[in-house]
Amino acid sequence: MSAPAAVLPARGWTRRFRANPTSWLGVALIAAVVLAALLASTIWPLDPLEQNVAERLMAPTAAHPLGTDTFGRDVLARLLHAARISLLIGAFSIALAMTIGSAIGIAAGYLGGWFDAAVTSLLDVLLSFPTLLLGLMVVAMLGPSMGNLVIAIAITELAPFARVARAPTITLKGRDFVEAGRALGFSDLRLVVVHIIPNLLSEVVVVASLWLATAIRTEASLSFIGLGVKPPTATWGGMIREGFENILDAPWLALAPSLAILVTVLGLNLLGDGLRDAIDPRARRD
Amino acid sequence: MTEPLLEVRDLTVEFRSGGAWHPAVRNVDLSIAPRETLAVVGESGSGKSVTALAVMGLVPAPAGRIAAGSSIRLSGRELVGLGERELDRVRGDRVAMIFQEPMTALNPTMTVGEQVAESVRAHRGLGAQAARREALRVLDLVKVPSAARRMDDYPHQFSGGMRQRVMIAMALACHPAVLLADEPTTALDVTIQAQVLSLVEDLKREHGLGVLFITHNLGVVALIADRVAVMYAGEVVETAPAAELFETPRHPYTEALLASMPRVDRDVGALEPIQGNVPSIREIGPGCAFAPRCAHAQARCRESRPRLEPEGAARSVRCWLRTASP
Amino acid sequence: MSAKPILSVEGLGKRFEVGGGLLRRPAQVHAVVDASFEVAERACLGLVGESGCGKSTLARCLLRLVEPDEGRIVFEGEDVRSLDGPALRRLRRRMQMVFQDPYASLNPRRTVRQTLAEPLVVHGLATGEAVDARVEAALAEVGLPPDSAPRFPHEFSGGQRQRIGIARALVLEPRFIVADEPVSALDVSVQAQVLKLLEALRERHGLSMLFVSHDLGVVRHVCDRVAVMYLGRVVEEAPVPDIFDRPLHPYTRMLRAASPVPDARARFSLPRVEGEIPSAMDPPGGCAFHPRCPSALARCAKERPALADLRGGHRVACFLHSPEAAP
Amino acid sequence: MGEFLLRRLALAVPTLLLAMTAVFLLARVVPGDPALVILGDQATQEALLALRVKLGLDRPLPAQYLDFLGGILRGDLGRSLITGKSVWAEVLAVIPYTLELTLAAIFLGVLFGVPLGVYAAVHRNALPDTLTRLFSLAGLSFPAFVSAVLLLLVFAIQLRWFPVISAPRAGDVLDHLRNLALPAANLGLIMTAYVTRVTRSSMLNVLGEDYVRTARAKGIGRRAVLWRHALRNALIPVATVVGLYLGTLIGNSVLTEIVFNRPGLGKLILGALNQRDYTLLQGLMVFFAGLIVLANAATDIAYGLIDPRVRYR
Repeated sequence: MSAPAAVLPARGWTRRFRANPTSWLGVALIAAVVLAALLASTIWPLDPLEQNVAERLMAPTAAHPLGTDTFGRDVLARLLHAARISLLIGAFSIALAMTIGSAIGIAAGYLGGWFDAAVTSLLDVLLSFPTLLLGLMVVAMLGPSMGNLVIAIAITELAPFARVARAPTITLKGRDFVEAGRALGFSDLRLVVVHIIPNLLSEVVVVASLWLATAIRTEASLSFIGLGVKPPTATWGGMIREGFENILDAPWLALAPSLAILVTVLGLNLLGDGLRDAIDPRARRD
Repeated sequence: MTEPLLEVRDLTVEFRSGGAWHPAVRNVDLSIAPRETLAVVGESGSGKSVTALAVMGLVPAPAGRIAAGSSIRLSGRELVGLGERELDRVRGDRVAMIFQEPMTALNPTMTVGEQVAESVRAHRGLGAQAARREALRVLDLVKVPSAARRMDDYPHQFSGGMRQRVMIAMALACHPAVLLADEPTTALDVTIQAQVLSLVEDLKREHGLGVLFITHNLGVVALIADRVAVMYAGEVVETAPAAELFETPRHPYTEALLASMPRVDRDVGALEPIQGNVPSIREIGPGCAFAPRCAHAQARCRESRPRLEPEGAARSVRCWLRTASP
Repeated sequence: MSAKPILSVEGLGKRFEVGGGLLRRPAQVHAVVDASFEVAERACLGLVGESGCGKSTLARCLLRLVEPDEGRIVFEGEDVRSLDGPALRRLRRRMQMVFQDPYASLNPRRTVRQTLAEPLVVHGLATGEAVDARVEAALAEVGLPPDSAPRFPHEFSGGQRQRIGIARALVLEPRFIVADEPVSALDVSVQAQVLKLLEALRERHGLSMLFVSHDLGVVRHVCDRVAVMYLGRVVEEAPVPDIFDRPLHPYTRMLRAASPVPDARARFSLPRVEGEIPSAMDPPGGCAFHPRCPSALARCAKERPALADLRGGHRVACFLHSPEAAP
Repeated sequence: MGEFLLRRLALAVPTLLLAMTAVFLLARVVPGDPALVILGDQATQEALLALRVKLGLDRPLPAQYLDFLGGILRGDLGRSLITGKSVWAEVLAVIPYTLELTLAAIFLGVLFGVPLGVYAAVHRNALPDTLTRLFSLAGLSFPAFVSAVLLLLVFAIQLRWFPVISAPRAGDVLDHLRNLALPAANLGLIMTAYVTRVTRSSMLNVLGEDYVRTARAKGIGRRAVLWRHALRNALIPVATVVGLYLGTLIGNSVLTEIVFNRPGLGKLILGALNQRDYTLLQGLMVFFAGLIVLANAATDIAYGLIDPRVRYR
């Protein structure tokens, strides 16, 4: 009397997601950040690059609600525009890492044998390697630019995606419905594309939302170290770095971008967590 | 008749699903005498496992609960309503349980000896050495070969049949009055099943146990049961001494079940399947739960629920067709 | 043997390597050793044995879902092991499989229509409306309502899912069905429905079948002949009445005696079963059954009896019954 | 057990080779000329050529690869371009600081994280669980340098409880601890958040296992079941995941060291980056790769100690 074996995409996950208040908090935070990034110039029409030496390091006022930095630039405007950069770099690098990483993971899981063994041990190394150092190394080699930053962050996140895609591929490959497909004369390509990928997509997407948070963190860290997008373009990490240099005189400079990162990353984590709790069959055990 | 060891009266267990409570077990009455094996037979969703968990006080809260008015008496003592601490003193001591999957039911990171000794230590307050000696004695009792050497092994080093023996050893370590066995042989091969069944039978006879044996296999029932309770959709639909049940099944469900079973001992000709599917606990109507699949169902069967009525001295049946006719 | 066989298997063998790693030699498991049998046209051969005896592996070898290591498989005059690419695909049109677990054998993200239509499209057997027509016909044949087509597997009960699995195997109009424990995951009351369905379909389409099961009762009901496997080898093969009422091999007898019967007179007629099933990684020498055999002879520990033909198509690998049958 | 240990260590060898190869490839095959990166756009052709010869970049790739591996086999990680000291010397000079910091973080993380995770799992979906989850998620959402900056702002600059620059005087234990406190708290907080999370989900899985029910059926009290049966099994995945987290931990300690201006591997790396000390950077990568592979092996061995199934496989 076997209980219905939990099939990967659990039914009714949208209902469970909606029933979880913390997922809603995540949605709200992310929506706020995305809107702020999209409507940056509308919300606060000051130029983030305009310098005004006379007004440098000013504490928050009505004209500059978050104060000004060492060059007298408006911090709020910079904060809003930096959101675009962070989200763009995060999104692009995740898209890249997800596509390539999942492809590697699916191939390794499906083909098995020595190929899988080689890929797995490579992934283990890559996975345990300090993300930040890896990114650092890549950017140091390639030179800092937005494209290179995207590549560097994507490289640091290939392994998690490959790993996440590989495990269910192996499970699914052993499932009777894939075996039935082979017995029905379906090609490997068809089995992978029609029968395996749709069943693991939800898991990959969940991981994507969690790793998007990490990507944004990595980007900020690299900018903080000075390997991010080149100044004067505003980034959160870069702003914290500048604020940090003046931390004794103008502590608010570091505070605002710190909170921005926190809100974004927390929002993404809440969202991803909510998604995973809703989808992951293990989390559903009551 | 001797005083029953275990007496279950009007047991109803409910589970929460989609915001409402649904009964998985409804008004179940059972009793077990010393040296008696009561087989509870039913298909998936019949509520047989939940009944056993309720006796153990292990209905998972807060998703499930035992409804008010239910009574479970063990050697005359009421178990429903006891606190966790009091239940802990009864569980594993006066009443013990073995489960279907001997693989997952044993802790993988504790040696077999430790796991058996653990119950003795908990209930008898023995020291480590004494508990270990006791564990060895019980492992020998359930015929684990070279138990003295093997008691320091881990469960994954045992075969399925041996693991089930270990489970039985754990259950019997404190000489319980009642043993609940929840499909203990379903995961085993038939030859190993035969060994485990004989072991349970021997232990029952030697120690005067009362055994509640849950299974879905009528063949197993025939081998081990003194009396049988047939469950369907959370209810007991028929109880009878084993010999009489197979000879003259009274409930249409029992009858249909026997007619739909292919047999190893003779050619049965055409099988007569029961139409439809086992209902889920959420879709049971006001009438007899079996009515939608019953070949003899009448209007009344769909409208109101029959009671479990005694038939003769030792039998009872829950069916309008039986109770209505003289 | 009766008529001309649709399938004949000779000396089939399959080894798996398990464990192993960098500093460890993998252990070899002989999942199937030297299996030979035939299935006659329109007949049903049962394959029984306990877990780990290799019956499922053997079944999968026939369709080359598992690649056999040695032996010959001839299906409708064609050497199955030499087929590749399109020829293998054509084979799988004529030989189909029904799986054990009705929950795992259907893709949860595909509707019943998609599941049934896919094989037709892949094999180019139908296009456009013809596909729908054949899907509907297949549903009707397995006793499911036409409105099942747009629904997903999780909306069905176990028995209904198994019907969908059977329909999927049937849309290609195969000649041979390999059924791997098709009813053992089902409730008793539903099991008979599916068995009856298989029976009817065999009749209607003149199918031949290999029926793998651990349940002797089911096998007795469904099959014409039965092969009993123990630790990778066929130890006895005979027509159903012989196997069940006059079993010769001590293992078959033990299996038969241990299989419970719903009859109260059977109470405590339990056989004294000796020992456990040995690990397939390290099978006993000689006759693999000798450590558990109540009537083992001295030679059973040293020599392995070959599968010898007795009268009436009864084959058995045991020195008690064919003393001359040394390897 | 001895055999298991040997086997696991032997398994580390090919992984190590793979990791080294990855470092090598990253350093050589990545587009861009290291010499150009080091010297900048204004460098003369001669200077570039000279540097390439000095770095061995003029030789064919396979030869470079063999040289590289040969060096590692001899335990030679190369020399710094700037200071001329061996990479080992540079590493050994600062590693006590980093080691101290990392160990403190792991200690704090396990000390607080495991009980918190167990607590949350037992009170699943109740308020304390939700709060614990929010806390751990927030802890994980802070990039290490953000929390470091915030800690610095509050405790060093506003409250002045701890020094702003964390450079301890030699020999003074109290001063040493005062200097360690903030950086360790920063990493420990993140680690706690992480361990809490992993412990909670692992514990939830284990609490649903059949053997937990068996233990309850034996009449073992709830508390004993929790600690004796559930926790030990729940810690198995926790150990693995904490081992895997080492990489992130090192990254975080780099950022923390920078913010607190504390000596350690982090500042060494940053210095190498800023000065374009290409050979030091490569040597450090090799060092880290080796460290990580060994740490992974150690994790697996620890795993084997807790889980008998792994040992006997």
